[in-house]
Amino acid sequence: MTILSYLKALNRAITDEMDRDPAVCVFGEDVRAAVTNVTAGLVKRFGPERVLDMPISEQAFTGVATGAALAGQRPLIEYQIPALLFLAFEQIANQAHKFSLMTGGQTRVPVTYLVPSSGSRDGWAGQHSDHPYSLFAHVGVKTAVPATPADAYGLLVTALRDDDPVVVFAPAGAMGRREDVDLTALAPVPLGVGRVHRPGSEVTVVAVGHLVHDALAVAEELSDSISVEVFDPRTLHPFDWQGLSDSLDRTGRLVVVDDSNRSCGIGGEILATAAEQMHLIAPPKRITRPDGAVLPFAEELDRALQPSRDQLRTAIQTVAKAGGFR
Amino acid sequence: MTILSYLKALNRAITDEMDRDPAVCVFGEDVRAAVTNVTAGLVKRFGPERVLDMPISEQAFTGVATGAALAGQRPLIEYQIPALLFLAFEQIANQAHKFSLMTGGQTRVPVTYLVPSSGSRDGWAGQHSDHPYSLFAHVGVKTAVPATPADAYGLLVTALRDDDPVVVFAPAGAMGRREDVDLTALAPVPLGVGRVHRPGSEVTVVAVGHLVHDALAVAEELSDSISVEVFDPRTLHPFDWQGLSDSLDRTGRLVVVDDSNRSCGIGGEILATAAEQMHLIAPPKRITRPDGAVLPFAEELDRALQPSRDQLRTAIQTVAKAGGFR
Amino acid sequence: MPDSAALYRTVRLIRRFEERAVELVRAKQIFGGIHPYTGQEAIAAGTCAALRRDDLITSTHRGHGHVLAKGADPARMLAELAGRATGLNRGRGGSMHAADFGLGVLGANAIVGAAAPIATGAAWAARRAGSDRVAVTYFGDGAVSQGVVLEAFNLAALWRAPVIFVCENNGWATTTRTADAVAGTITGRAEAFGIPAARVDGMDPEAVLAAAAEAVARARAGAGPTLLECLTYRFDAHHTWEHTARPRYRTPEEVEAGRARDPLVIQGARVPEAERERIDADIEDLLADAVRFALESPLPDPATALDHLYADGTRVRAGAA
Amino acid sequence: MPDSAALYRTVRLIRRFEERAVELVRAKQIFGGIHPYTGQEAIAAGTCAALRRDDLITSTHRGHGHVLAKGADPARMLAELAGRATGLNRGRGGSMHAADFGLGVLGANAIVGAAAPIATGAAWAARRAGSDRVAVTYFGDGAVSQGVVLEAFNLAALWRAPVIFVCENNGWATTTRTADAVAGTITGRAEAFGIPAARVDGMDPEAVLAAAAEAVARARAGAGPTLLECLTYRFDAHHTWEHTARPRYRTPEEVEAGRARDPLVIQGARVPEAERERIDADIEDLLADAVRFALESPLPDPATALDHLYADGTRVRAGAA
Ligand SMILES: Cc1ncc(C[n+]2csc(CCOP(=O)(O)OP(=O)(O)O)c2C)c(N)n1
Ligand SMILES: Cc1ncc(C[n+]2csc(CCOP(=O)(O)OP(=O)(O)O)c2C)c(N)n1
Ligand SMILES: [Mg+2]
Ligand SMILES: [Mg+2]
Repeated sequence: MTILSYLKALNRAITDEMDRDPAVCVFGEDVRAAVTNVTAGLVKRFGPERVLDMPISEQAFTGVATGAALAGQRPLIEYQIPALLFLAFEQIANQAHKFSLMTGGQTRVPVTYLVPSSGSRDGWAGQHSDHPYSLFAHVGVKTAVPATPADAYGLLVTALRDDDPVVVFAPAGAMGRREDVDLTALAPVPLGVGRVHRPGSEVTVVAVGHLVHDALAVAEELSDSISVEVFDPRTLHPFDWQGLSDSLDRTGRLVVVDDSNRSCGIGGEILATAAEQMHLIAPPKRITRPDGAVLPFAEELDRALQPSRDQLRTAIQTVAKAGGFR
Repeated sequence: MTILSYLKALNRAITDEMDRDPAVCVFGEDVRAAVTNVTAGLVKRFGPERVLDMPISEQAFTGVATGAALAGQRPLIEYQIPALLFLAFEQIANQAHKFSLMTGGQTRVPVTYLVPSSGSRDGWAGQHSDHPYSLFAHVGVKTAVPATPADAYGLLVTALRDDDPVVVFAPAGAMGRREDVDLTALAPVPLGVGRVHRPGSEVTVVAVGHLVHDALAVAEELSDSISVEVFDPRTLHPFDWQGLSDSLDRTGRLVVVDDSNRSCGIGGEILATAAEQMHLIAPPKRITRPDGAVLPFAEELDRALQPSRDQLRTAIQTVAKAGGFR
Repeated sequence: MPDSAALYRTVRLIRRFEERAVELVRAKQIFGGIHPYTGQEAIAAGTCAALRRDDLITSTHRGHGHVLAKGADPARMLAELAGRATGLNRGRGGSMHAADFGLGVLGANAIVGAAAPIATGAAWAARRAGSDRVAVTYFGDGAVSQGVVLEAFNLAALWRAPVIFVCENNGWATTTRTADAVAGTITGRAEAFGIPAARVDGMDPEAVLAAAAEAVARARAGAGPTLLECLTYRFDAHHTWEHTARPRYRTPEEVEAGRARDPLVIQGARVPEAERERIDADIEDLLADAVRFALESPLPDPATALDHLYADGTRVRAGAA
Repeated sequence: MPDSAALYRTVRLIRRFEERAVELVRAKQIFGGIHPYTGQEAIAAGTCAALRRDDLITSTHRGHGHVLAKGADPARMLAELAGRATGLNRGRGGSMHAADFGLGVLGANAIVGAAAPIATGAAWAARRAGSDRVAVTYFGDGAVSQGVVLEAFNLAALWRAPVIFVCENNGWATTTRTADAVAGTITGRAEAFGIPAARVDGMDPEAVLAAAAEAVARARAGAGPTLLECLTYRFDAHHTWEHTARPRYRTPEEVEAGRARDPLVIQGARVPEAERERIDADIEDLLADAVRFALESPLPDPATALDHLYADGTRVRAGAA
């Protein structure tokens, strides 16, 4: 067994896929110097023709990746900041995502969009701290938010092999995770298949990305009083609705913890779908950022707007003892 | 009383506000020739310094509006196509929306973004047919989707007077509506206040934009068997949660019809919030576009992916007779 | 030596295709409407004549001419406009998204300027794959103010990508005059990035072909991108909605003057009359068949509306469940 | 006639402010880190010396110099960096969003290039309001490949907006060399839109002031925008994370050569020693007070985290309810 960090897992996934498939190439700002460390060693190993530093032109280089994909390449784009996806939003949501259907299935756009350190990072403030994964689930771009090093490896490999555009968010809050793994056993993780990190019988907590670890900690804390199942969807679109439904069949109670803005976030989607179609014996709850949140700079303000363990604990306790629907 | 069309209501709102407030100005493509008709007559009346034809540079002219607003103007931008918002997404979601908080309240950004004929229009196909209002509710930009001529007038006036950025979607499916109104009684409609178009006691149907009219038609059809209340939130952010809660206190049953993509759409948000906090005696349902929908060109395919009256009727009937939560 | 008759044939095909398509719009056989290419045919004909079958193009909202000139079957193209299951895109794309990947047509695009980086990326990838294929990306005068196009100029220039930027300057972007939207010149915008640029008579198919052939040769030789600004005029409406809405922005005099030089006439004069008549007759037959094929083709089945949403077949939740 | 001592004072203030700020980053008194402006002070000092108090500026991620040069209180600025309730932005903005609307500082901006159209719009609006105020928008060499900046050039040129585009070319965008990212020249990009552009010695505050004064006069007179490419060098890290991460992209020799011409030395040589010493001492006092003020100021109350989300006070739902 080897200690694998989340960051190294991302790096390893890209390295392995570039080794395996010469069509995989990397685009991004400062990817040769590897300022995020995700692309460390790649230019040395694979050369500058496969690892391209991009001018600050997110819209165009996202479109370039689409064009390269249409012509047989499998580009991975690294974005240094979540908000850079906003600049490229038309090229992702309205171009790359739509080619397959609009052409009647004539083509495919295998591009992976990777955002290392998504969400809030210390001191980056309002314009760099969004966690916009729910936007991609809404427009229908395949969206993965791995929580652990092994899942980061497995989901990124899958994204690179997938024939459609896939966005992978690697939350800042997860980038420092380390895990003891058997490197030879690292394997692709399919999209649309969640993971029960911890079985339980009374409340299902669905946690997204780095919040899986908070959910596990709170579940552990509460283990004397409440049996909490922690479900990590791993991908937000496609979503493992069957896995969630199975979990709720066991517990009938639901809490979601999600680092995106409240209205129209994946947290709401999970509550809605559960309320519509699944076994729920009490009103569900979600912990999210506030509606339309803009993260203020100061540490205490920034923290105040992100889901906390305290909030999660209270929600679990409330849901565990709630009566049926009114 | 006078017959007022939805289109004319938008035009009148802008004209009235430009008359009233010299800071209101209009930016957009082909707004002088008024190809959408929304800006008809404005350049003649107010001159080219207040009605500016823009080069095809959505990102920059959206930023220009922000800058103009910071310096005291109150620009309205017309976008010819919903997807143009994707091009300007960074400038709206990450710039205009964030100035107030990031500067600690030093400034305000009174800009109105108007999308006439949002959603599907005959023959415009995949890249022109999105209805992305839920994205704006998610990021927290104030979002209005008027259903009727009087509300179109009232909400657009309010948007123009509001000190924050506001997006107004005027659905293609509502643009042809006409209404008999007393022109002197036209008035601003506040954001965050919904409207009960039709009282009922058994099922609350929340309908967004043009779908309000479908909901009213279906409610009427079903009136012999089910008493349906039709609730139009009018603005998606802020949302009239109190109004919805009041309606559910009466009915306890909820159906939402929403022309946006399913996952993380406003339809899901409404179900989630109701399930979390409101009086529900049976599982709610929503009618939406499919997950990640791309509207195909052919008429029958395009229609197949939008909410239909048949779907709504079935949903109301199912919810009306559904038992409690499982 | 250009094959004058072949160029004439392409111009004639596009012209008559557009005229038939406009009729079908009027007859409500084409859902919505189209952006007619009439008047600009020399550009598509001339540039595509400089390309090989395996070269790539991206097109625009006003894209029929490009797709036809690259060799697409007019019958399947018309079936696409008519929203039929037999269309190029199986009825999923329509006028603004017609594509034929077998012929290197990477699709028309409904967002002004959006295809410029896509073509640049395809060109870059073609070279990476070791081929000497080139890509042509078409756009209008309106697109040169779109940031992504200028960004693409920079990337193409830096990488010496084998891409040819073909700007069809027809004097107008919808109702906005080029001069009111474009500070400086169009060629100057490319030159600022070190991209050689030329103004070309976009009404003369042979002039366009000559300029395109040079640009293509440069690109194939690894010498990088070129911009061609083709001066032209749109003979018809921006979009067929104008036929009923009739916005006023061009005077009748202007339109008349703009139509004075007609690529069909210019190229027609270079072809012996007998041959021209044969071509014309041939095209009438071809289009009659195309219209028949399109209108007799089946409509797509609504149950298949979500087909191809994902290339790998991923199925999603419906809108009602 | 430039006031050499005043320019020196500004350069010195920025230099020492940045050095103190870097110390506070190391001491973890500044959350996260900063993008030090060290080495580029002549540009902020020279351009702002050409402006009136009521003129407008937009700044960048590397923005401390601009905000200080425009007249912001160093104490409130430092309090902002330290995330205090007394900061310019009440601790909501931090290093990358420092703003002072009372002084026409429309904010630093964390998105490369995003402020160019904002400044253009503000300039347009100022003229619409009948004033002769001008706007200066700063950006780096990396930003000239950002489409929105080029789009803004076009709008500013078309409207003859009173805006001055100040490009600080420090040779690098993070780890990417200007030459590897910019095809053609930076001045050529502006000139392509008909915008007069000049290369300026960005290490010499008086050279910058002279060029800026001319551009400002043009703008005030209604003659439109100008671009100034100021050649400079970043003495310190792209961002303070480099102090620990130490990515290798500039050789020590390059850095040494880049630091050889120092605006502080250049401008210092123009000021009599006694006066310089007085200024230096003055600034030390000022900054000592500023640091004290910042560190003694209260932290913002977490209960106010959503304050100012909407200018009109709209309250939203919390994240847990
Ligand atoms: C980015 C974008 N903005 C606006 C539109 C709406 N629109 C469609 S065509 C057009 C004018 C395009 O002008 P030009 O590029 O000159 O091409 P032409 O129509 O003259 O062929 C506009 C504004 C669009 N489709 N995409
Ligand atoms: C649009 C955008 N892309 C990428 C980044 C990340 N980033 C921050 S600064 C920077 C380099 C900027 O270079 P330059 O414009 O030359 O300014 P400098 O840092 O040299 O002052 C990058 C890539 C960003 N903030 N915004
Ligand atoms: Mg044109
Ligand atoms: Mg730089």
